[in-house]
Amino acid sequence: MRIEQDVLKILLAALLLMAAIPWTAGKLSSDIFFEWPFFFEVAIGGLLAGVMYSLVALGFVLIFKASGVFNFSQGAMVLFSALTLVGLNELGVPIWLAIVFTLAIMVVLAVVIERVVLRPLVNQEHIILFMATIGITYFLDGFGQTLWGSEVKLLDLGIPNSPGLYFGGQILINDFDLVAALIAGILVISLAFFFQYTRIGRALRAVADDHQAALSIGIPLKHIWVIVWAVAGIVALVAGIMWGSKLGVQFSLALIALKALPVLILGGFTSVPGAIIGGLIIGAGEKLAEVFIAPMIGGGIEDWFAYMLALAFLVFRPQGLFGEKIIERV
Amino acid sequence: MSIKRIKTSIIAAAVISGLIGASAALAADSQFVGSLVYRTGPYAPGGIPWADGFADYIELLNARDGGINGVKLELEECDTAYNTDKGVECYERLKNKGSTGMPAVMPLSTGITYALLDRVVADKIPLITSGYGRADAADGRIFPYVFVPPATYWGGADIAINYIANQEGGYGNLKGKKIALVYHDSAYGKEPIKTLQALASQYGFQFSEFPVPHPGLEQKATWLKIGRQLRPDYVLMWGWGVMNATAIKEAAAVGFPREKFIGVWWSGNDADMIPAGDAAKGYKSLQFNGVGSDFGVHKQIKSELYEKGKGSAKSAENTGEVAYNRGLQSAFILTEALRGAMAEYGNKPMTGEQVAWAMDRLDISADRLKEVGADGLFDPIKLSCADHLGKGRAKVTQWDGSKWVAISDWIEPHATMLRSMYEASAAAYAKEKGITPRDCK
Amino acid sequence: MLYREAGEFKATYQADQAILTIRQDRWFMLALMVIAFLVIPLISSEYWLGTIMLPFLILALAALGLNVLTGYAGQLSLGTGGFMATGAFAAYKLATSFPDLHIFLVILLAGGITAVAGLLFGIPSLRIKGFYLAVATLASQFFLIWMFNKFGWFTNYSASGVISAPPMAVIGDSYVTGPYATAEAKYLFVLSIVVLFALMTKNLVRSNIGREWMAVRDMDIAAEIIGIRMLPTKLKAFAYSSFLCGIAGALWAFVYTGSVEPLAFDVNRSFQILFMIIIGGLGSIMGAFLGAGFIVLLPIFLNNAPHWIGLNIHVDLISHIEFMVFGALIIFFLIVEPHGLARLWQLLKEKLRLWPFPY
Amino acid sequence: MHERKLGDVVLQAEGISLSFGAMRVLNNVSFDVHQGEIRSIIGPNGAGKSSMLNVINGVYHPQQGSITYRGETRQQMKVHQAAAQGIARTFQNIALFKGMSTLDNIMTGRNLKIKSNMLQQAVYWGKAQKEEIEHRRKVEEIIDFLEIQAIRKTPVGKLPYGMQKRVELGRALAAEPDLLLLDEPMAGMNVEEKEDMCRFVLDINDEFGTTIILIEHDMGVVMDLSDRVVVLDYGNQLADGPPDVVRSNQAVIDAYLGVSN
Repeated sequence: MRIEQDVLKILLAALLLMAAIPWTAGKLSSDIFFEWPFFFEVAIGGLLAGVMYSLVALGFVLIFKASGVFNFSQGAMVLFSALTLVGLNELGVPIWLAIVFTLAIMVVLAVVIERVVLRPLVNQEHIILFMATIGITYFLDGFGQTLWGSEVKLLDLGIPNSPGLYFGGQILINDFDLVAALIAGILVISLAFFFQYTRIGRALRAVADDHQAALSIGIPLKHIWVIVWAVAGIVALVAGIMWGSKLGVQFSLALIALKALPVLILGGFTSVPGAIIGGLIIGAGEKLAEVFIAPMIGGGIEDWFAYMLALAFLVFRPQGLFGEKIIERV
Repeated sequence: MSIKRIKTSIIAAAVISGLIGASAALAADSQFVGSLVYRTGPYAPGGIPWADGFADYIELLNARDGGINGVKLELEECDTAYNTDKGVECYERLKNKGSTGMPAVMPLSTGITYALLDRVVADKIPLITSGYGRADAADGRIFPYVFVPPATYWGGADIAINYIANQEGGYGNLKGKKIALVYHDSAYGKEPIKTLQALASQYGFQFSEFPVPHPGLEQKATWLKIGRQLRPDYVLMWGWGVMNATAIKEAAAVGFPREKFIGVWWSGNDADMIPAGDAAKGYKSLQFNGVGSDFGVHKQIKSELYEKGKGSAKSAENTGEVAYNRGLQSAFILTEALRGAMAEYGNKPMTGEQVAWAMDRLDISADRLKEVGADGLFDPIKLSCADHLGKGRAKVTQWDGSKWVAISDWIEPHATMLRSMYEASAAAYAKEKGITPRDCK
Repeated sequence: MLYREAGEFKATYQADQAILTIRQDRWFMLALMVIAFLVIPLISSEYWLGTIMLPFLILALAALGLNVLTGYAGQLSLGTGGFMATGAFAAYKLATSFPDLHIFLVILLAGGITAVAGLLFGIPSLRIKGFYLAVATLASQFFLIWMFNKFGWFTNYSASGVISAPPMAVIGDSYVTGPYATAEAKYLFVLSIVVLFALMTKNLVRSNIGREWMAVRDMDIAAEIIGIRMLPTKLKAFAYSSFLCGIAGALWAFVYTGSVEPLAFDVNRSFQILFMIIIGGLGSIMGAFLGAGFIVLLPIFLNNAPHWIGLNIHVDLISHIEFMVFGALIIFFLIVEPHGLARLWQLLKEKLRLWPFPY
Repeated sequence: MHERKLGDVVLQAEGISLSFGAMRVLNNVSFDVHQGEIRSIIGPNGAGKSSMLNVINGVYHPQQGSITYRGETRQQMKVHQAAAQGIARTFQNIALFKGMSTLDNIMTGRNLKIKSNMLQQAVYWGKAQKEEIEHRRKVEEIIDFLEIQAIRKTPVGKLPYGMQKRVELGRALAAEPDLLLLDEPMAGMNVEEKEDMCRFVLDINDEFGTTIILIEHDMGVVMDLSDRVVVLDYGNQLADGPPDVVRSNQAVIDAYLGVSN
């Protein structure tokens, strides 16, 4: 990946501001408690949370990159996969087998979505496909709950949730967050390998770059769509497992899509690394803001701050940090 | 789209409207009971047991006594999914059903409660909000159709501080203590703030607020501030849905002792503790009803309903959940009001207005509670025209890893202070809405 | 045979530029108005007027507003809920600060205040486009809701942050807000406002400003080259759109529910309105109404339907089925006609025009 | 080839150089355009012809050089400035407003001449309506002129290519421009369509006295219509002069035949 110069400049400026603003705030206001170890503790906590956002954003990126569809149903897919996994597990299927079954179900789901929804709508405008994925969202929400019920379910993978002190006992990091970040990291790296070194992965990239070209070298679009939706389904399952063991498997899981959107615009809709770096920036940014800026204006700013942060980046890079440049010609 | 298809749909519409007329004629001399529930949607885990408890109590009366005084109860649920739009629709759909309409509405949601405030006055249907809604509706002079027994948020906040004072060896020892409030950043979550501020200035503890944006999936920053920076002596929580479990987990993640973490009743559902797992052990919560299923009423429900396969919940084991007991309590309050109304107006289905009359005089005594097998499960309630709340007491309970255990007796809030706060707030509302307080002499 | 334009000739450009050029359309519209203003209030139950027609009309107005911005001017927005909240809170502040202000003025001014907010949040649209803009407008959505929630001034320092409408009358004691307003009065009041602004919007979109908006939507560079300035044109769309959304929000808070908390206008509301205009038809006045009908009425219908046909299904299952059928129907309609119900309606009319001789 | 007396210089491009990053698109191009002239720019694909038009109406901003239009010299034009000063254009790849009808597309071309404000338009009574009818009359003249009465209310997205080109010309004419930039108005047309289009171009020039800058690949058309021709090749100006002079220029012949020099 080649990073453009101005992207680097923006990133550097952002990093600098992220440290400078809390520091100044601490100097200016007595409400705000600033110490470097605490700052790093918040920043690291934010980065780890950001990885969890990336996990959801990644699903969006995969589908948008290969088919230009803004998949509103990614959140519903996260919920559906987690519900299926826990539901199967409750029926007595051992967890590893339940994961295998759920993977298979997500692939079947991808095939069905391609046949029933996407194929009849091929070549329609983006907003129409977007709306169709909203239809999928409603359907999956209803379907998943019909099958598995609306009660909250515990998903315990045995990951410890205990505070650990690092760097001479100065900085507290939660073990669960570390493990989650590790798993997300592994997923991202394997996806990167998938795109770089497998035939299908290269084909997917070809489609993303140029639909016509991809068709001309003999890759049927419908296969591509099935594959990306299946991969996005698998990513959804991983996100569902991680978020599900954090929050419990319940309807609210579908709401995490809203946390992924600022990540998506910041990183760019079409970039896998963008989703990761976007997640890190949003995660760290919103936590730092909540801790070091919010006390001055009343708190609870995390949500809109993430969007404002993304918006600020867009003013400099309208296509997101790593998104493809939109070139307009006449 | 063909003409034929349109024709079919017109016929279908005609058939359906015919059926509506038919079904409306069915209900004869039974008492209609409408129940707004949320068995679906993001908050369903807490809504399902409530709905089950409510339904079970109504069905218990039908199965055991043939209804109330021979008037059979006809229950109809409407699913709001905790969505205000749907809730209003449900209310309007149900309010005229049966021969006398809905006798009272329990919307189970702050949003729906607010949306119905004007409507219930026009429809003369009592709005009973047990442990939620507008605290100042305790002033029955200004809110003739709103009832808030057995407890309000303001009272809840006061009770929590009372409990903390008790733990610390008296109100005098609160001075200099740090107490934080983590709340759902909405109308509901903000309710206790004024009370806590008033108490803080009175007893000299340091009070800080931590809003969590809806829906509260992410609270890392909040808990780093609380657990690593402020390090308060106690944390109170006004949380909702998924926010509760997340808060408890994050509290564990920053090592804040769960024993010093006290939630309001809506942060004390069994469903909230499940996803938190081990982290929830030791966490405390206020409850305005008793916990567990070792009460007479539960035994009757089990024998009359579950053993005959008629129970509403998945299994009889679910009947002890706190949300279930809350549902029981709401049904109990409603049916007691119906009894009161029937004593005045005769044994037939009651209208909302008649039930409101009875609610103004509701008197659930300790003896009555013993009679129905709910001694210790519910607190006695006595309402009047001016007082729509009652004593407003609650208990403190603690999660032992698998169930709630009561760790205090009923705690009574500062009645005089709160009453003057209710009256001031209600008066402001009355001024804004141009309401003339009714005469309660 | 009944619906045709043959034999109708227009001698003036004025006649040709009328909103409804075909005589039967004019009759249809007249009939629709008679039904809406006279028949419905006479025959409908309170449930229909107060619970179905009111939210339908108010949300249709918001959809109309969003359709100006998204359907006509091509600027995708998810800030609708925030703007509705702005309208609601502005109306509340106006009504409580100036108790003598007439309700119509309160609502109009609330719309005006919202227009200013829309103008501010419209500025980034100059650089940001498409889905990026949509997600960026979420910033305004979350910010506005947070702001109304956070600062007591907006709610006159009420403990819960809930605002409730004082009783207000159009004339004399015909109240349209508060507990003593009848469903009929509320309905007629809202209907009049909605019809008025639908007509105004129709006028705008068939005038120069409407053509400028569509030009920006269809090809912004070409629009600029023929002399359309991007900033004012886009900002006018943002302002007018938020004006309508603000009015809808004020009506929602004052006339429909009476009391609201900011969360009534959360991001789900924004999505709901966006769904309406996509399903109804982007860039169509009719589409806003059809879409609002689909999104508001269909779930209610689906939820009631099992009951009507005598099926005794558990409420949670009904809700789940409602979700599934609703989702499936969205997909079905998109496949049948991707350009929305309004286009379907138009195709139907075209068929009818030729019927019964299709050639 | 027709001989005419030409008016004063209305547009003068001086030493225009334009590059995108490392890619040089225009290199020191200079030419002038006289009042009432049909001025052609020709050259192989990628010669920078469209870029030159984009510089004239302000879509591209050249790094060097200046443009003098109606006596005002600027380093670069601004898009709306160009439009306001009477420069209109058509596009190589049709840039119509696809969702609008023919009539609305052409009406949009008159946007700068409409004076009523938003409120008046919302009420659609009095001034706004009067104005609308007035402009409609003018637009109908253009529709008659271009012989597209039958497609008046058709959405332009549904029109065949040749018709779309005409509508686009109509939209440009609606602005009653002093200077009309036509970017390959006949590309992809059959012979009859080209003849029609040539007739329109000549009529516009004759009847309205509009100055025209034309980009065209069909040499026959160029030689017939133009008063003077500029030849570009890879951004460089190869020749400038009347058609027959340009035709015999060795550099031009080489460029077109692909001889490297």
